[in-house]
Amino acid sequence: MFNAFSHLLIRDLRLALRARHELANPLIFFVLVVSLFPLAVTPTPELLQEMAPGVIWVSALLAVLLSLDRLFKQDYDDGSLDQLMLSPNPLVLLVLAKVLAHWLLTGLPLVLISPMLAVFMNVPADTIPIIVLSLLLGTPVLSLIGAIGVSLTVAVNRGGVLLSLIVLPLYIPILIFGANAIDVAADGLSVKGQMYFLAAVLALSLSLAPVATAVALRITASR
Amino acid sequence: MFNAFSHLLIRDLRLALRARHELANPLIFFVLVVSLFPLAVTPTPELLQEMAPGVIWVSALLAVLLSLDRLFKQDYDDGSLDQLMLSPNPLVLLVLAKVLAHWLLTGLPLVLISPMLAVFMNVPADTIPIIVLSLLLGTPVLSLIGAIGVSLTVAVNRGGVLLSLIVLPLYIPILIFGANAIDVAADGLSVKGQMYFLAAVLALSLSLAPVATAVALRITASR
Amino acid sequence: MTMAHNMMLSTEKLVCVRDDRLLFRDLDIELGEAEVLQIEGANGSGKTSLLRILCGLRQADEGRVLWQGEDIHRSRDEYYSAMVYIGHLPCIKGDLTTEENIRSLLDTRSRSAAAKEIDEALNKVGLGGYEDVPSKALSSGQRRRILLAFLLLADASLWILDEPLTALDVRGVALLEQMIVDHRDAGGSVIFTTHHGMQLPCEMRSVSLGVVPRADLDMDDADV
Amino acid sequence: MTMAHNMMLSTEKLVCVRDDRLLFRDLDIELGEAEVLQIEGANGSGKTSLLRILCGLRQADEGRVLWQGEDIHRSRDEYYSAMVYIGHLPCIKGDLTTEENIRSLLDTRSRSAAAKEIDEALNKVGLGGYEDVPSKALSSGQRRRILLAFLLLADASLWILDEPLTALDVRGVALLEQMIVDHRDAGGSVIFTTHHGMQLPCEMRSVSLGVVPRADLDMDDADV
Amino acid sequence: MFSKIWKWIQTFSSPKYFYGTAGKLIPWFAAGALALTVWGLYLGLFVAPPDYQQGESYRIIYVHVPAAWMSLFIYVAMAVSASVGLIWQIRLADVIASASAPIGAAFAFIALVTGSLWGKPMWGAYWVWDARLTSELILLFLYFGYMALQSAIEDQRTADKASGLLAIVGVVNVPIIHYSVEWWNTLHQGATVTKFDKPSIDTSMLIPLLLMALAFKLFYAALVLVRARNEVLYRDRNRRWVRELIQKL
Ligand code: HEM
Ligand SMILES: Nc1ncnc2c1ncn2[C@@H]1O[C@H](COP(=O)(O)OP(=O)(O)OP(=O)(O)O)[C@@H](O)[C@H]1O
Ligand SMILES: Nc1ncnc2c1ncn2[C@@H]1O[C@H](COP(=O)(O)OP(=O)(O)OP(=O)(O)O)[C@@H](O)[C@H]1O
Ligand SMILES: [Mg+2]
Ligand SMILES: [Mg+2]
Repeated sequence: MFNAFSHLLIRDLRLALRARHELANPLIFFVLVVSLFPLAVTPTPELLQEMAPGVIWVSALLAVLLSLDRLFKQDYDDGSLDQLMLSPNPLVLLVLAKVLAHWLLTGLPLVLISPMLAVFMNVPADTIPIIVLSLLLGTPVLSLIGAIGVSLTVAVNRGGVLLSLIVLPLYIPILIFGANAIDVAADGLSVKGQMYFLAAVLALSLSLAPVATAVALRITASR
Repeated sequence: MFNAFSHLLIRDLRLALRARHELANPLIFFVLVVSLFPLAVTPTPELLQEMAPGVIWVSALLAVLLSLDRLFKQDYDDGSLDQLMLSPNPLVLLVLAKVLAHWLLTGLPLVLISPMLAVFMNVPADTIPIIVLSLLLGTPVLSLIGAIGVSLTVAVNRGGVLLSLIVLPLYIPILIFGANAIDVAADGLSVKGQMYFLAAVLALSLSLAPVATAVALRITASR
Repeated sequence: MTMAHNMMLSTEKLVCVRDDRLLFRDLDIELGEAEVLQIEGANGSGKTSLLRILCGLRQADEGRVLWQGEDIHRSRDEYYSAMVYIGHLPCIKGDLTTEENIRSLLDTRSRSAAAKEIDEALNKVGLGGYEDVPSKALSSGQRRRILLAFLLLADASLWILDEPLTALDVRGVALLEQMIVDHRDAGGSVIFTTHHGMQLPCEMRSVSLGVVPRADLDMDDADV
Repeated sequence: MTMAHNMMLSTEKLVCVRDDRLLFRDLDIELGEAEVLQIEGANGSGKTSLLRILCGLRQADEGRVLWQGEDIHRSRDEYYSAMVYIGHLPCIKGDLTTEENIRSLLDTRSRSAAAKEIDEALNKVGLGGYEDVPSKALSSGQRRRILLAFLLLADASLWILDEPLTALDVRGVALLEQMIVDHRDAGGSVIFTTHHGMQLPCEMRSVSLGVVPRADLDMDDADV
Repeated sequence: MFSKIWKWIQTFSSPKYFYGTAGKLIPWFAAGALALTVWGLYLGLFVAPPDYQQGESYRIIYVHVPAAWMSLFIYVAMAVSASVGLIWQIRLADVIASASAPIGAAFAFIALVTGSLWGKPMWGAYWVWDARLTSELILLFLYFGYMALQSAIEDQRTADKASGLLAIVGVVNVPIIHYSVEWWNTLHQGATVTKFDKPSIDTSMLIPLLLMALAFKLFYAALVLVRARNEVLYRDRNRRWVRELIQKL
């Protein structure tokens, strides 16, 4: 059973490494979107700094959102998803493997590059660890919740924007707490509360979201 | 020949109307993204107002970007694009019809709803016409340049983020001038220069982009 | 129906309705060990829908599918360990090589295979030498042959095949026919659909799905 | 090669290389009026690639395709007015109805058809009564039949068909065979591929593509 | 006359001929680049006087400025050779274009890194949203787009043509981007007044700068030929001339 998990994880990582151009894409998208903002406003250091938490979090959220397709869409289109659902292994486990692969390929790189973007946005150096930590706790939740959304929309042609409609409202609590943590940290206050909240949401969605995703897959894949 | 243009335009509009959920999607995405920002920063009225041009323009740009797939992807996947390329009518004309349909379905709705969002973001009332005008001139360019990008990536599996990598840098001048016009107008200055620039870019891309798109389609669709 | 065989798959009063059209009603199928069953029917008669119901991928509008006497939704594990389904779709990742594709298909069935076994299977289906070619560089028929190799290695007692002859050339067709016969001789069973007559040198039953005309939409009995 | 007919499509020393494999070299095809040509070859021999080159959708690595003696890239308008290509892909929009699908396919050829004509064609291909059904609710064979109706209405003198029998049931196959014979009798020509023997009660030529083995890769003569 | 030139282009652009000729040229370019670098660095680091405002830190200029120039130059070169490839179907031109992209991207990256290292002492920040900085960043993204497209498309011929078209579209956009970014910054004299005016440079500083610029050009020439040779060899790996070449080894 653990084999089924690791084999699927490895397959997904390998597929991503094969399509190398695709590997870096969410990252580049993240960087690009963050740098659009200074171009669109008068980039005074204060304004940038005030916008930074919002811009970084919203961009991370959008980058994850856009990469969600990667989770199930192709498997659905080429019939591999049927094969996964006909597997004697528990579907929840397979879902978890796919979500983990997704986070390793999108969320984690965003976390790693965020310090550079923070410098771009004029964020004071001592706030940067908070940015990293909030993204580290938040991005897995984005993948987990996103998985539910994709599994519901995978059968819909061109469901891209439908997906964002379903998923974005669910992302809002994470966005608020994540961005707020950065904001508060920049003012020199404690961010324990925000971090506990993010950690709690992570634990909750880690236990519930894969089940919901598996159920959703069984429903939508019955074409 | 004009028939070929109008028939294709009507077909695309009809297809969009059939998939009604999809019709409203770029619009809803636009509204959602714009409203993420006040959630992610401490929304003092001044900060909102300062951020407004950037947020509105970046969100519009992302909404168009996400809907670009609609232009050729499905036609490519189901083989309709092959049939279009085997049409005795000039491909440039067909491209133009598809781009026009795309703009009517995504750009135009964004233009129409922008006043509401401006009010959300605390933009002074007399700046609102400038927002509308800048989007009216700018969004068609987004569709036209986007068409080149999609036609180059249409054959690439999961090319979504690749597309943004190609297209976003090309969007930057429009972003700068569009957002800048709003900013300047809010300061009570004249925005003639910005508007001329946007109009000039529109004229330029109207004449060049369809040709480039047609060439790109002939290149990439030869599977 | 010979009761000499052990019963493998059976259905009870299956009903399928799509888009207001009754495709079939009260369908009872029984399939024993070492039996081959062809589902016949014109275009649109519901063959694909039926096979997907038999797999448990689609919910029947009424009735049940039983594996060795038990509802497949209850005995999912045993059923899925014993069954392979190959549908219209390729199930092939263009970015993986032929061998990797087979391996990841086998993984879904928790089967692993030695490199030698895979080589043999590939040789058998005419893909020898293509082990390390990314599948996107294969023609449509070559891709279908990967699935045949998977079938050989999957070690399943029940095969459910939807239009397996698609894209296969004459030699491919002969190969598949032989595979089915061998599988049957080894005690396995097969359910398949095809529009292109297969010549199976073995006993074979068939079930026909009739087209219920569009106008004739009295679905009251099928209390959907 | 009978020179009695007017020459329609011909090729000059076509070469096609895919992924380092030479698929064919110096291929010369000639097709006159009222001729039917089958492209034969095993899976992966390059039939699809050849047909796409003949349409001008793919660039040949070398050589030219001529329509009535002129390079198709130069005489694109006349060529495309006279030719229809139907490939592996459905070209069907699930959200459009059967009739709308046919109309928009005809639009690409700048052809319009009266409702009566379309009805007739649909009846002929066995889709009578499905005019207003969205195509996503059709089975795979029914979708292919929409293309047959399009073919009937397209008013083209050259048909290029890649595996046209895919998903068609027995009656569908008979129908297509009849369509080809009728088209030929009316002076049209057809190029097609199929793995499932067609029984055409008319004269027919065929060209075979052989598989160039993977190892044998000397491409110098094909000076690509 | 014209046909003679055409003939010459065709011979030169045949992979085999190119492989040989380029092999002979590379050592000269490389040696020239090395010599000029040594000379330029010597003059720049030891002979030129320290800047009266910036002290010694300004010496990074000898890497920064030539790298920035090269990043622009290479983009234009790439677009030109891509259009040659697209219009006259000369495969070698496509090879040169795709061999240039990573080099150009590397120069853009170097310009960004050296610039921001320099920026820290100058402006107290690694990054400000200055017009020139911003357009260099966008240029880097244009390179990334080209490279991503090139590697995303499987079929070599299609990849060449598609990314070539992108390079051409990009080069049409480079001036537009450049001027819009410039105008954007001058329209708004924000708080980041970056004194980035052309420093009226002393000849003793100018000469090493020009030497370094020339050295970078030669370095690019050598590197692009090396990369193009590899690429040609790889693409023709099944051709007789390559196999004969391998057999000789
Ligand atoms: C990340 C930061 C930087 C970037 C991306 C950058 C980019 C560039 C570019 C693209 C050019 C070539 C412009 C042209 O020829 O049109 C250039 C030239 C130059 N840069 Fe930078 N730069 C950066 C930081 C700096 C800093 C901190 C200084 C020192 C104050 C500096 C001094 C110069 C000088 C003196 C030139 C030559 C000016 C000329 O050719 O007119 N740069 N830089
Ligand atoms: N996208 C591709 N990239 C690279 N090579 C390809 C691609 N598609 C096909 N090929 C190669 O080209 C060869 C010919 O493919 P093609 O699809 O033309 O064959 P075919 O004769 O139509 O086969 P089939 O009967 O299976 O449809 C195959 O051997 C395959 O290896
Ligand atoms: N997605 C769908 N939504 C609604 N109805 C559908 C859908 N797919 C198929 N149908 C309807 O169900 C019927 C049966 O379809 P199915 O695909 O099971 O037929 P089939 O026997 O496999 O036909 P074929 O031989 O053409 O493959 C068809 O008549 C079609 O009208
Ligand atoms: Mg079917
Ligand atoms: Mg084929």
